[in-house]
Amino acid sequence: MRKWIAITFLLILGFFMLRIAGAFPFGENTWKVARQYVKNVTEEKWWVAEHYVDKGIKENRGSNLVTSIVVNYRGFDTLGEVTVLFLAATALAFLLSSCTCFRKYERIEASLILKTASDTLYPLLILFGAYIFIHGHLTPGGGFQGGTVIASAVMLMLLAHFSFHPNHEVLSVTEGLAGIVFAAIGLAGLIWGRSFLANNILPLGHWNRLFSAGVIPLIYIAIGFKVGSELSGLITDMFKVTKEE
Amino acid sequence: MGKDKFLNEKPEKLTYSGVFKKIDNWARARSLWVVAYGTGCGAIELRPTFTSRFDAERFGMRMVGTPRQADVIVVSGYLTVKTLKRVIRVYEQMQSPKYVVALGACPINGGMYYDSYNAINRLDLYLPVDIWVTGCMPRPEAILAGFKRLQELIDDGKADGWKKYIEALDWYRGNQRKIIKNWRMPNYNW
Amino acid sequence: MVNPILIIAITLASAFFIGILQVYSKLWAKVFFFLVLIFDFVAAGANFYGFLSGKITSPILVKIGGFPPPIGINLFVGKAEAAMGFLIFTITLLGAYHLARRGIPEPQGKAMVLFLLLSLGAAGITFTGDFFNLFVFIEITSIAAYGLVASAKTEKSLEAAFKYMVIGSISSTFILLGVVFLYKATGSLNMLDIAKKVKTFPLTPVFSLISLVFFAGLLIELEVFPINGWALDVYQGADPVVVAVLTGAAVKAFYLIFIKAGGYLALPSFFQLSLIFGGGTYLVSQFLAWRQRDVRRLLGYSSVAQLGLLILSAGFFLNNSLPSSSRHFIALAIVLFVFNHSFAKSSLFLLVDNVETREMEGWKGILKRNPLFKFIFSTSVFSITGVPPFPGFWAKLLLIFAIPKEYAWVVGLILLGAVAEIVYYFRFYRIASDGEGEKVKKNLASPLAASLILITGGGVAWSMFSGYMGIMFNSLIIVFLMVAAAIYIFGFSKPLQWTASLVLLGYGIYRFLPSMKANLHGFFLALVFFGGAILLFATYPTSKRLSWSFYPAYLVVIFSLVGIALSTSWLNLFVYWELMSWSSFLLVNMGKKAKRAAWIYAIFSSAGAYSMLAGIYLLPKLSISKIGVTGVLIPVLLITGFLVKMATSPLHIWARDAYGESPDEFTPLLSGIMSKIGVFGSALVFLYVIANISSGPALRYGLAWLGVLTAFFMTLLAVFQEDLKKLLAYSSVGQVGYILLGLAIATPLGWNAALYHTVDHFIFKGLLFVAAAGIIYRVGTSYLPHMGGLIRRMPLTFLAVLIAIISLAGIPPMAGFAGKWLLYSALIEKQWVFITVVAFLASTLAFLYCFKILHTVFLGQLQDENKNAREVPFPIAAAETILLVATVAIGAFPRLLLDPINKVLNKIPGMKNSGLFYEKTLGAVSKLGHWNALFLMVFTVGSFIFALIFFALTSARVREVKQLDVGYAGEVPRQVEDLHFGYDLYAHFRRTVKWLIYPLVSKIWKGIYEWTGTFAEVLRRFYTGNINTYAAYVILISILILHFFAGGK
Amino acid sequence: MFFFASSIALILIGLYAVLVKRNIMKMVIGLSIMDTGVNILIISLGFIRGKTAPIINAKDLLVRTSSKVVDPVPQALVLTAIVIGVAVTAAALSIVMLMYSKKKSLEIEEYKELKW
Amino acid sequence: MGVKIFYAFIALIGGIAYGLLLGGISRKITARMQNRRGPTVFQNFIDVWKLFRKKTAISHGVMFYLAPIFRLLGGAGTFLLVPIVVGNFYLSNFSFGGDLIVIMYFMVMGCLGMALGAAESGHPHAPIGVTRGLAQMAGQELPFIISVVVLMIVDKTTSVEGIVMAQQGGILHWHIFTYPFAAIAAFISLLGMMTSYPFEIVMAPQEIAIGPPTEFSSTFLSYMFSGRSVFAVAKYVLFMDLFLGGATNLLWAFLKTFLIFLWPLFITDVFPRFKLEQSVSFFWTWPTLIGLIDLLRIYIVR
Repeated sequence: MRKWIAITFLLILGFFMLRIAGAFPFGENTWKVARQYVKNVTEEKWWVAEHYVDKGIKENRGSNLVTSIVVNYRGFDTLGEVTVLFLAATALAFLLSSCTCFRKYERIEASLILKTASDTLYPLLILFGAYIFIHGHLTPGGGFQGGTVIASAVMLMLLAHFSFHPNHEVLSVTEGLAGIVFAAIGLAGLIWGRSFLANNILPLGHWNRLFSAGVIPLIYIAIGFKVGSELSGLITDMFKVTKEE
Repeated sequence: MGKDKFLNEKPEKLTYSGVFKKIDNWARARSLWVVAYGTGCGAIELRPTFTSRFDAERFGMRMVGTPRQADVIVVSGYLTVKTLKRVIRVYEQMQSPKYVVALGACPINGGMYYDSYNAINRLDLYLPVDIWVTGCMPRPEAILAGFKRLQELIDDGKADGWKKYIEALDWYRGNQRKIIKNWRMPNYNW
Repeated sequence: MVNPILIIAITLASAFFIGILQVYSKLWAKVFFFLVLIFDFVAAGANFYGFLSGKITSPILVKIGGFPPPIGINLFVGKAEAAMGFLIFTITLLGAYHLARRGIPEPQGKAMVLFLLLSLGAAGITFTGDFFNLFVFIEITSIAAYGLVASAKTEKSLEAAFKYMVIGSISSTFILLGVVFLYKATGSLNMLDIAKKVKTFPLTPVFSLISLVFFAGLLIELEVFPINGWALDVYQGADPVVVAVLTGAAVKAFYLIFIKAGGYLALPSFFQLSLIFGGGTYLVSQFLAWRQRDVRRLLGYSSVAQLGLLILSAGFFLNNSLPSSSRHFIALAIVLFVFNHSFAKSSLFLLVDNVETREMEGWKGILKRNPLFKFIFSTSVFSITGVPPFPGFWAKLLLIFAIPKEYAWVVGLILLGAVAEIVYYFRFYRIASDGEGEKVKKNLASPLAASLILITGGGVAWSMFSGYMGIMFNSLIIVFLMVAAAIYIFGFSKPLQWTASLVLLGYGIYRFLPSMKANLHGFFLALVFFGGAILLFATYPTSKRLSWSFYPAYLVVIFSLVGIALSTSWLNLFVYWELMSWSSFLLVNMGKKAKRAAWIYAIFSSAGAYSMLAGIYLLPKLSISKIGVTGVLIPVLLITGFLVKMATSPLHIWARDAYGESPDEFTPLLSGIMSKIGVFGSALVFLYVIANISSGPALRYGLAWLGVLTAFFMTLLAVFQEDLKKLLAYSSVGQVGYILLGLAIATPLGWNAALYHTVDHFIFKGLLFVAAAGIIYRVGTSYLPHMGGLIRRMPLTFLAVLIAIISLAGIPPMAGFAGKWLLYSALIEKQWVFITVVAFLASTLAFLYCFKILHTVFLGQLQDENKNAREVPFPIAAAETILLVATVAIGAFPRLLLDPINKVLNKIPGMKNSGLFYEKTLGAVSKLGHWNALFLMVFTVGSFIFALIFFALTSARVREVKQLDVGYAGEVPRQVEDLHFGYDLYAHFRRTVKWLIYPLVSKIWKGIYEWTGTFAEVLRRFYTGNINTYAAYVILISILILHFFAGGK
Repeated sequence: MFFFASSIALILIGLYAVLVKRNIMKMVIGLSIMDTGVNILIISLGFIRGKTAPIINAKDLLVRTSSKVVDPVPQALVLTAIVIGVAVTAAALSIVMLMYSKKKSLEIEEYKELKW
Repeated sequence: MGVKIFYAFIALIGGIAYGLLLGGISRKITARMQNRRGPTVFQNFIDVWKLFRKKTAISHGVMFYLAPIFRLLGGAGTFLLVPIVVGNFYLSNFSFGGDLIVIMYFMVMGCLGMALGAAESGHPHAPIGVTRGLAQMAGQELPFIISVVVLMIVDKTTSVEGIVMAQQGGILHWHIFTYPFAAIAAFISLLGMMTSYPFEIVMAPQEIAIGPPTEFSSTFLSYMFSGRSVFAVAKYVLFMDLFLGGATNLLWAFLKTFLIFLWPLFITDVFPRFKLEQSVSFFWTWPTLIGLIDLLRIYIVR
C-alpha cells in the first residue's frame, strides 16, 4: 500500500518534472530556448554563458572555461562550496569526536597484493592529484578533482595498513590555511584589484601556459590542498572511529 | 461579663402602677401565651385543650413556640434533673411578667414517681409556681379551670411568682444547685 | 558603510582560522570567535545605521570579481537586507554569548565553526544577489544547522537532525532544480537580471512551474503547515540555543529570500500561494498547540504559526493590485513582526535552556522564585502574543489595517488565530506563574538583552505607528503612563509607592480637569479619575503584601481608562483598551489563586478586543463620530468587545473568578470603574453606529434581552454563591446588565437610567468591594460561612454595607432606587413588556443575596476565630465613609447626579428631551409617574427617628443578652456552629430553580475549549514522527502546489 | 529527452527510497541517488548537440567560441552541486553513525520519539 | 404640609386599628370554620396591648433593636404612600411621594429591616425563615409583576392615582374585569404576600417555631404586630386601587378592602401548607401563565 501511494505520488511528481524539462528540448542552444519564451529579444547578451565563452579567454587566459567560471566568474560560489566541504568535515569531526560506542570491530587483514600495490600507488596518486589541480586552468579537472584523488590515495593506504595514521593536526592546519589562502586571495583582490576575488592582481600571462590565468591556478591549488586534506581528514575520522572499541 | 440587668433589677421597678394598672392586668389575663414544656404525660392533655374540642383560644390563650414571647410556662408532668435544667432555662428566658402552671400530681409531690431516684418531687423549690392543677393527669376541663383561676389571679394582681423568683433568687439558686450536681452554667449568665 | 563582502569573507576566513587555532589554544579560539562575531555585528549594524540615517541612499551592489551583475556573482544589500543582516548577527551574538556562558559543546572549536558558519550562511542568504549562490548559502546554513541540531548528541536531537537532514535535502533538491531550470529559461542566474527578464516574459505555465519548484523548496524550509513536522521535531529535540538562533536568524533569512524571490519571479499565483499556505499554517498551528505539553514543541508550533503569518503578509506585500500605501504598511508590519518574533522567540528559547524539564508541568510556579526570569518571560510572551506596547501588537495592528476590505476574512482569520495563541500561551504563563517553583539556572544575560531590545522596539514602534496611522496619542497621557510605570522603582516601600501614586493621580486630575466637559467623554473621565482616586486611597492599609508592580499596573489601568475616555478615534481607543486589559490582567494574576481566572480573563478580554478590532477594521472611518454603516456585523463586532468587559452573558464566565480571586485591592476598580468603561464603549457604539443602521431597533431589542437576561441569571447565580467576592462579582455583572438594558432602550429616559446607574453602581459596588477588602483583611477569608456576627466588631463597615445594600437593592430612599425607577419608567414608556417583567423579577431576586451578604458577614453568631477582628483600617473606613455619604446625599438629592447627566445628554442629538422635570411636591416627574426623593428621605428618616424615640420611651426594660442566649428549647448551645446558619442559605430555593442555574454557558465555553483541544489533539496525530510520512507529505504538497498554482492553461 | 527522463527517474528512485525504505541507511543512499539524478539533469540541460567541451586548448576554438562549445555554466554548477552532495552525505552519515551508536538500530520505527 | 402630616397620622392610627381588627375577624372566622368559638374580634388589640406593656425585653444588638421600627416603618410607610381615596386631600396620604414603583420597592424595606434584626438575634430559625420568605417573595412577585406591568402599560402611567383614574366610569371599567387574568394572577400572588396558608412558610410555627421573630419579645413584638397589621391593610388598599377601581369614599374603601381581605382568608382556612419548593414552583407556573395571557394580549394588541 505504502509503496503504491509513494509510487503514485512520485509518478505525478515525475510528470511535472518532465513537463518542465520537456520545455527545454534536449541538446538545443539555450539561446534558442529562450527565444520560445520571449518574442522581442533584442539584447545581445541574453545568455550569460555566451559572455563566459566568448570573453572568457580574453579576460582570464585560462583555457579551461569551466575553471574560469568556477574560480573566477563564479568564484564566490566556489568559496562557498569549499566552505560547505569544510563544514561537512567539521560537522563530522564534531559529531564523531566522542563517539566510542561502536561494537568491537574486526578488521580483516589486507592482502599482500593490496598492501604492495597501495604502497606503490600512494605517491603516484598524490602526484597525479597534484598534477590535476595544478593544471586545473588548462585541462579538465581542477582543485576538487585533484583533492579527491589525493584523498583516495589516503583511503587506499588506510584500507591497506593498520598502522597508517595521517597526522590529523597537520590535516586540519592544512585545510584551514588553504581556506584562508583562498579568502585572502579574494580579499587581496578587494584591496589591490577591482573587487573581491578579482583576477587583476597578478599578470594574466598567455593563453594555454602553465603560468597564466592570474590567480586562478593559485586558488585551485589552494582548493586542491583543502579538498585533499579535508576528504582525507574526513575518511580518517571515520576510520578512527571504527578502530576504537 | 457585662452588667446583668435582670439580676440586679429591683423588683418594685417591675411592678405595675399608675392609671394603666387595671387595663394592663385585664389585658394580660386575656392574652395568655403559653409555652408548654411537655416533660411528662401531661403534654398530651394540652393538645385538646388548645384545639377545637375545648378551644382555649376563646379565653385569649394560644400556644407559642418560643419562650421569649410566652407568658405562661406549663410544666406538664414529672420532672427529672435533666428536664428541670431545661425548665429553669426556659423560664429564665421568658419575659416578665411570667407565670408557671404545674400540671398534675408529679410537680406537687412526685406523684407515682415519688420514690424514684431521679424524680424531682416538688417543683416549687426550684421555680415559683403560680397555679397547681391536680390530677393524674388533669383533664382539659381541669386545665382550663386552672387557667381561669390564673386569669383571676392576674386580674387581681396577685399572680406574682415571677417577682418572688427575683427576690428570692439566691434561695432558688441554692435549691437548684443542690439537685443539679453538674451545674454547668452556660458561658452566658441568665 | 562596510562592504558586505567583508563581513562574509572575513567570517569565512575566520572560520578556517578557528579551525587552525583550536588545535593550539581553545581559549584564543573562543576569544577570536567572539571578536569575529562582534566585528560582524558592528559591521552589519553600521550598514543598517547607514541606511537608517540616510547616509546610504541606494542599495549596495558588490560586484565580486569585478564583473557587472549578470556576468559575475554580486551581493545586493538594500535596506531590508541590511536590517536582516543586523538582526541575524545580533541574534547570533546573543545566542553565542548564552552558549559560551553555558558551555560550548565539545569539541569547542568545531562547534564554534559550525555556529559561525550558520550565521554566515544566513547572512549570505540575505545578502546574495545570485540564485545559485543562494543555493550554496542555503546548503551552508543547512549543514551547519544539521550539525548544531545534533550537537546535544542525545537520541532526541539526533533524530531531529536526521529528519531535518532528509527533508532539508529534498527541499534543497527542489531549490536546486528550480535554480537550474531558471537558468535554462532565462539564461541567467542573477536575481535582478532574471527579474528584469521575467518582466518581458509571457508567463507560461511552464515558467510558473519552474518558479513553483523553487517555491516548493522554499516553503518546505519555511515550515508551512502540512510539511513542517521536521521543523517541530527540531524545535523539540534540538538544543534550545541552537533553535533560538535557527528560528531567530536562519529562518528569517529564508523568509527574506521568499519575499525577494516572490518579487523577482513575479509568480502570478504567489498571492494565493502565500495566502493559503501562510494563513493555513498560521491558523492550524495556533490550534495544534492547544494541548501541547512539551514546552519546546509548544514554542515550535508558535514559531511555525508566526512564520505562517509572515508568509501571509508577504503575499499581501507583493500583491500589486493593492494600493501602495497599504503595501507600505504591510512592509512595516513585516519588519515589526520579524523583529518581534526573532527577539521574543529567541529569548524564550534561551529561557527554556535554563530550565531542566521539557514538560510544561515542570514549569509550575517557576516565575515566583525567579523575578528576572519572570520579567523576561513575561516580556517575551506578551510580545509574541501581541500585547501593547510591545512590537507584536503594533505589527498586528499595522498589518490588519493595511489589508484591504475585500480580504476581511483574512483579518478574521488572523484574529481568530491570535485568540488561539493567547489561549495556549497564557495557559503556559498560568502554569509558570502558579505556585512556588524551583529556582532555575541563572544564564539570563542574553534573553534579558533580547527583552530589553523588545521593550525599546515597542516604544519605537508606538511612535512609528502613530506617525504612520495618523493617530494622535495624547502625549500627556503617555507621559502619565510612563511615569506610572516608573513608580515601579519605589517598590521597596509600598507607602512611598502609594503616596507617589496618589500624587500622580492628583496631578492627573489637576491636568485633566479642563477635559471633564459636559459630554460623554468628560463624564466618564470624571468617573475614572475621582472614582480611581477614592479606590486607590483605600488600597493603602493592605499594600504591604502587594507586589512591586501593583501600583504601577494600577495606575496604568487608570491612565489607560483616561485614554479611552478621551479617545477621539476608535483605533486610539483600541490601543488604550488593550493596554488597560493587559495591565489589569497582570493585576488579576497577582491574586494567589487567580492564575486560572486570569487566564480565562486574558482569553476573554483579548477575544473581545479582537472582535472589537475587527469591527473597527470594518468601519469606514476611524474617528468616533456618526458613521454610516449598513448591516449588523460591525456593531455586533464592536460591541462584543465592550460587552466582554461588562461581562454580559454569555461572555461572563471570566468574571466570577477574576473578580473573586484578584487582589482585594484591585477588585473595586475592576468592578467599579473598569466595567463602566465597557458601558462607555457600548454607549459610543449605540450612539454612533447602532443609531444609524436600519436594523438598529432589532439589534437594540436583542441587546436589551441580553442585558436583562444577564441581570436575571447573574443575580440568580449570586444567590447561591458562598464566597463574598464572587457573590459581589455576580451581583456586579448583573447590575451592569441593567446598565446595558438602559442603553439599549435608547430613549432619553433609558440613557438617563443607564448613566445614573453607571455612577451609582460605582458608588455602592465600589463601597461594597472596598468594604469586602477590609473585611477580608481583618478576617482572613472571603468564604461566607466562616464569617458572621461581625457587626459588633466593625459597626462602621456594617453601616456602610447596609446603606450600600439598600442602595443596591433599590429600596428607597437611597441612591440606588433612582436608577431602578428611571429604568422601569423608561421600560414601560418603551413598552417592552417581557423585558420589564424579567427586569423586575431580577431585582426581586437581588434581595435574596442582599440579605445573604448582610446576614452571613455581619449578623448571626460571631465565629470564635474572628473574636479579635477589629474595625477595618482607616483609609478603607475613610473611603467607605465618602461613598456612604455620596449614597445618602444622592439618595436625598438625585439631581446632584441627574442634572450633570442631563447636561451630558443634552449635547447628544436625539437624547435631549427625557420628559423628566422636577416639581416641588411630586419631585421628579416623568411622563408616567413621579417620585419625590427628598420627601421619601425626610419621611423615612423622620419617621424612623420619631418611631425610635417613641419606642425607646415606651418600651419595656431592654437588656442586652449574650449572643448565645437564644431560645433553644432549653438546651445550652455551647458553640456558635450549632447556631449559625451561614452555609447554603437558599438550598430550598436552589432545589426549585435547579433547571435555571444549570451552568449551560460555562459548559458551552468549556465544551468549545475542550473540543477544540481534542480536535487539535487528533489533528496533531498527523505528525506521526515517521520520517517516511513526512517525506510523503512533502511530495504530496509539492504535487499539489505544482498542480494548483501553476496557473495558465 | 532520454537523459532527462532517466535523470528524473533517478531522482524519483532516490525519493522512493526516502519515502518507502524503513532503514535510515537506505534513506541516505536514496538521498545520494537523488543528488546524482539532479546532477545528471543539470549536465544534460547544459548539453548542446554537436558541440565540444568548453576547454579551449586549440587555436580554432578561439574564434566565435560560443558556436563551438557547450554551455559551460551547468558544468560549473554541477561541480558545486556534487561537492555539496558529498558534504551532505558526509554529514548524514555522521548523524546516522551516531544514531546507530545510541540505539543500535537503523529501523525508522525506532526513531519516532519526537512526534505530535 | 402640617395638616397633611396630621391627617396621615390619623389615617395611620386608623390603619393599624383596622388591621388589628381584621386580624381579629380572621381569627374569629377561622375559629368558626373549625367549629369552635374563637377569641373575640378584639383579641389582637388585647395581645398588642399586653405585649406593649410587658415589663422586660431582650435585645441582641443594634439591628435587633431597630428591627421593630423598620417593620413598623415599612408597613406604615407603604400604607401612607398608597392613596386610600384618590383625589381626597385627607385620605390620599403621602401618595405624592411616589408612584407604584416606589411603593413596590418601599414594601421591601420593612421586611428587610426586620430580617436583619431577626438575623442578628443569632437564632438559626430566624435566617431560615427569612431566606424562605425571600425565596417565596421571588416566587410570588413574578405573577404580581406581570399584572402590574400589564396595568402600567395599558394605563400608560406608573402612578397609583393614574391607574385608579383609568378605572373610573362604572364597575366594568375595573381592572378586575377589563384584565381578569392579570387580576387573577395578582390575587393569587396576594396569597403569597400575606404569608398565610398555604404559603405560610416564613413563620411555620410547627417547624421553625415562628421563624424570624423567634427572639423578639414584649414591646418589640407589639411594634412588629402593628406593623404587620398595617402592612396588610396597605396591601389590601393597594389591590383595591389597582384592581377594584379605588374608592370614592371611606365606606367604599372599607368595603372593598374587606372583600379583598376575605379572599386569602378563605383560602387559608381550607388548605394545608406548601413546602417552599412547591410554593415557588406554583407561583412560577399557574398564576404566571394566567397573567401571561393578559400580557400577551397587550403585547399583541399594542
